[in-house]
Amino acid sequence: MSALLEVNGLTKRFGGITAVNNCSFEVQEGSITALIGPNGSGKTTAFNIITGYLKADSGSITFQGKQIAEPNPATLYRSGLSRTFQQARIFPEISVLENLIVASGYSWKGLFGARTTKADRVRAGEMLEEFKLSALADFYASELSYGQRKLLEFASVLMSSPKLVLLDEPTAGVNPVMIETMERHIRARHAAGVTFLIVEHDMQLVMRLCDPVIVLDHGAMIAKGTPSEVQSNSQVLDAYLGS
Amino acid sequence: MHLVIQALILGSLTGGVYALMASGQTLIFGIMKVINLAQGAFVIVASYFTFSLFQMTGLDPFLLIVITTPIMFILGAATQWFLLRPLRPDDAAELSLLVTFAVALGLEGALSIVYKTTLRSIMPGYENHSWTIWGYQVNEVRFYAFLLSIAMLVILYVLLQKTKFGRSVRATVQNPMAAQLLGVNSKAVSAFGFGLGVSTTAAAGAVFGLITPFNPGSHYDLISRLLTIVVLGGMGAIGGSVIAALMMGVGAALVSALASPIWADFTFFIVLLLVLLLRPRGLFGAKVRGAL
Amino acid sequence: MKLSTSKFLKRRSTVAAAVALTLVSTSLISTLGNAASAAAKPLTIGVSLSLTGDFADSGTAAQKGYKLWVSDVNKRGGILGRKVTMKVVNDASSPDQVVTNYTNLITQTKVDIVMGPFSSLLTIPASRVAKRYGYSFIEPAGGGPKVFLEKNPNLFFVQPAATTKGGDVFADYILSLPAASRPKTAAYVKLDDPFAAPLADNIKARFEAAGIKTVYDQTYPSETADMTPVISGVAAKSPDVLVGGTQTADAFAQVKAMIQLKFNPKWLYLSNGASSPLEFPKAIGTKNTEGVFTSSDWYPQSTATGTPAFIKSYLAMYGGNAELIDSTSAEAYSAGTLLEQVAKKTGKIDNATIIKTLHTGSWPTLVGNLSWNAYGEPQGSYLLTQWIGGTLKTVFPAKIAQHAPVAPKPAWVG
Amino acid sequence: MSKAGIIRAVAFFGILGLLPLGVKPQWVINLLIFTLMYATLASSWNLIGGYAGYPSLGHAAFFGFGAYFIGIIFENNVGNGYNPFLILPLVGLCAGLISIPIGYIAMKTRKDVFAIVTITLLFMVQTLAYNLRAVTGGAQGKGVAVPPFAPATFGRPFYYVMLILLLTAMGISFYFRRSKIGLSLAAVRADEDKAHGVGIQVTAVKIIAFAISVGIAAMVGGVWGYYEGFIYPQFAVDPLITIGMVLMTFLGGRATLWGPVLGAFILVPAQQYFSYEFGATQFYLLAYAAIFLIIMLVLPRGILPTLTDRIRLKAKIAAEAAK
Repeated sequence: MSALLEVNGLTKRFGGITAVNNCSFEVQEGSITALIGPNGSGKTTAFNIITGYLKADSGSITFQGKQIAEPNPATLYRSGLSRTFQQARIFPEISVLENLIVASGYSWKGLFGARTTKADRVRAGEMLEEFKLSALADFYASELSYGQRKLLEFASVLMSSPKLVLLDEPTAGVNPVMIETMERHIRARHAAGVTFLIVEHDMQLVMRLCDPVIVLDHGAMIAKGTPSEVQSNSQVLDAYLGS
Repeated sequence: MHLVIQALILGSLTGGVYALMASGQTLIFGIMKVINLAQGAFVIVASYFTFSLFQMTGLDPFLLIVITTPIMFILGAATQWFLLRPLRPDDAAELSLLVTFAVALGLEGALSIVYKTTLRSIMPGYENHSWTIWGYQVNEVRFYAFLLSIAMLVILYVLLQKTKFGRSVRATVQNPMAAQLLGVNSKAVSAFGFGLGVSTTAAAGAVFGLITPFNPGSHYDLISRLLTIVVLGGMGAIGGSVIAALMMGVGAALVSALASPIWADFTFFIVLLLVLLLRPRGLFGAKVRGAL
Repeated sequence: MKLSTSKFLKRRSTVAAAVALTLVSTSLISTLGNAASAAAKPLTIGVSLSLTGDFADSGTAAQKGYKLWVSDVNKRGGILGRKVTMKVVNDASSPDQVVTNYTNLITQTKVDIVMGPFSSLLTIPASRVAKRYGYSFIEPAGGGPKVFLEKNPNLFFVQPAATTKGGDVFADYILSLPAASRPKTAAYVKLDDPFAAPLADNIKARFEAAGIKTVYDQTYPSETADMTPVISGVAAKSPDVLVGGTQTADAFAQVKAMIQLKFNPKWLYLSNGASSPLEFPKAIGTKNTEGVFTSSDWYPQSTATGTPAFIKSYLAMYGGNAELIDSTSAEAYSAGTLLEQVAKKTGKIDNATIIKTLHTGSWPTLVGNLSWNAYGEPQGSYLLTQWIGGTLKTVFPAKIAQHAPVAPKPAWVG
Repeated sequence: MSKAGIIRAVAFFGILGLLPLGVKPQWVINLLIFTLMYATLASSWNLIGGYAGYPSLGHAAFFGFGAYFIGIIFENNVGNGYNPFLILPLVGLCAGLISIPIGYIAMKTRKDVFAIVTITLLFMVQTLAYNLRAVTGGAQGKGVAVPPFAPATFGRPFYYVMLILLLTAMGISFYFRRSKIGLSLAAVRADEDKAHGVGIQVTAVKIIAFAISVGIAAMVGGVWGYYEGFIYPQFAVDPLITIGMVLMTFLGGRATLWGPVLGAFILVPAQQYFSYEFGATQFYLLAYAAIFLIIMLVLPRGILPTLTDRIRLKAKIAAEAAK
């Protein structure tokens, strides 16, 4: 296994607060890596930097062996790095089907072409099938439940056939059944060769699903290892319980 | 050199007047994310109130601010409650632009029915007095306005930083949903905040009526300036808008006196565009925690 | 408020009366089947005025003048025995609406005659519509150079001269002074609009030719609310004479700035705004008006034919006092009297006759004896007036002056 | 295109196309010219303001650009008759090209700031129109060559050109809806950050929408300048023109094909008629403001979306009842 994503010495300050502090870690190809840490430990900030939403003050990011000079969300997405958001960001005023098509990373030629081509509908239809959302295809996304929105967002970022998917709390705020569903979909896609980097607060899920687990505190990595290693790490316990 | 210094004095004093108007505008934007296109019209309404009250009572226009401030507060709060509150939250930002523009038109229409379009001035007798200091002219009314705008800023600062209301406002600004969960009545806060923002026009209107002849249509010129000040200062940053207002006043005065008045506003617009290009948040629109 | 409502009602009732009268007369005609009845058909005149929007002030003043004339002419038995009715529509100071209004007046309402709009900026688009349909276009407002460059033979401007020549009489006066007591230096502060700036430029050309040095010359845009920076620039040059090419609010703002900056030129001429007997003292205080020069075509003390009668019937209709009558009302009234005179002279009232007839001879009106060149530019001149003792007085030309010019200008009262 | 849609479009443009042949009075044609003008402006505004959700308040700057373009070239009877119409595509192209850098800068800001930046642009262009006297004639204004059309059918050429421009604007609007440009714009309108995150060419589609939108506005401005005959800076670059297109789009329904047209066909005749018949009272402004407020409060999304929502809701209820 080689590193699909390498983060080196990443630092980001907001005013006086250092959100990410000289942080380095890597995500091995084919892994489901978890990124955990207490609230405010810099996980989401790290996500935002990796996916080009924020500019780091210093540090470098390498994806698929190439250093990303000017991180830009759209270019990264097209080159195989997808992400979801904590709050399940979907496009409420277009249909569920179109939510998938719009995320298919179409070319310039495609941009001027039909809103939904037959090929689009087939591909998006398959994805909906996989996520059991076919019945909702023509609903406005705004008509979906929160859990369904999370599924839809996950499904949509797979439309570009990504190598690496960053999931920001995929199961936050959804019911236990939906957590299982989500887990099943992650596993299925993992089996199909997708690498995952997951920020998650549900420790049971992390323990079941992920290896390795990276722990951040105050914007820096404090531990890395298998779930059980991390669980027994005293520094991690301190971070969660103390200070 | 004399001319440059005189222009600096004139510009800062004028800037002070605009700062007074813009502080309320900024407050409203800070609290509700509403760009209030009616702020200029409210200033003119206050000018007319002051004008009429002065005609009736003969009291000093600056004293009348005590009477007009609550009136403007009620007008503002009512506008928010009846016209802005019912808007759907997802497109409230866009719609409020149009609603406040309609309010501006309505106020203009109402004023032109009551007062006609004749230009008026508030003339207590000292409106054009100036002190001569080392050969420089300092206009009294503008100087008072300058002091008034500083006082207003201090009051706003205290209100926002030191009172319970202020904490609710700041909570609402930062996270409306969370504030609501914590028991802040964000609807009331919004109405109160809008009223507060509009109530600053009472003082601004009195000053405006003293320094410039006005009619119901005068708000168009005001609003374009207020908007640029608020944007330049950083939307929602009251301190920033004061500095922006001073920049505009001084810049316009210098360009007018030394170069040509036809390019005065243009220069300011260029500055605005450059600032937005380099710093889309405006000069002071950094990650400010409160409205100040 | 009260005033405007009652005025509104009054207007409604006149319209209602006119409508009723039209109905009665047409039904009479149709029942009698009288062929000669064409003469009894009312003469309808269409006018679009800016009753709302930026130009609403002069628009409403013009409306008063037009309405007064209609009432007066009907008292005199109408034009050639035809009762005169006037359709006044609002263009809300919009150029689109003014085109619509004149198109509607001519092709929908089918009025017999149209007269000009207020403001001046709407004159050219309106005059083009009138010309297209062969209508005469007597207009009391648009007197800028571009109006006459339109080369529209149907157009007649009802003021003594092109607006931009309004200041020539001030130049005449200054240059009539003995060389020793003439100003040596001059400043020009001009509003950027089609009339004010060229007017000041005309004065400047005359002054420079006579050796009066230009020490300051700037144009300011119409949204300039604060004139103090500009006036501080003027004051720094301390010119003997200040020529303000002004419109309305800016004239007041200039004066306020001069008072605040304690700058008092020996001669102060303001082209417009200062000529308003009502607004100028209200805006700057009566005491501060003393000694300000301006030019006028009509004012209550004017000696032009018909002025006393005009004032009398104006006061009977609108109340108030003579000092408060806007010259715009007199200009609009004069436009109407021209029609009367054409009808009287030729016995006909149609557009071709109006155009042909007005191109010859001289026509007495409230704003002086008018005659026009081929494209409607009047060939007379304005009067120089000055604020003396709280009212406007003619001070030049000397032969019709009511008072000698007061110079140097007294100090500001503050 | 659905069958009903085709019928609607053919009927609408068919009737409007044949109308001048039957209806002679010039006042009707004149009224329709202004109505078509605003329908086109609103439709073009909708491309950026509706589909992309970027409320431009600066469109009148480009409208004025078009008016001056025509005014300057055809000042002294250079070319006559139909020539000004023939160079309209050039006017649109120039405006579109100029708008690319402007749009790039302006759309770096948030949507509410964008509104202010664009209105600033409008005032800057107005200032330029006043001050570049050698080119624009400044405050003196600029006369355009008198169109040599017969008085009895004077408005007809203008009418047809406006109709063609409306057809163009609506055609592009329809194309947007049916292409991925419209889909991308819908995503940008809803959540621009997220749109970036799913690989949409956000900047490009925004600029395309802006450039086409203002290009059409400029062409309309050109026709307006020729029709009006005389151009002053404050009328050609007038915030009220922008407000007009925004209001009509909001009334009919943003981000819909027919909404802006519907808005214009309601508001323009109403405005011109009321101004002509009742405008002599000062209540005009108050009434205008009241209509404005009622639209915003009662139909915040505009007439068409409110109607389609109702229909959709009914269908849904019916479907559920059927279950």
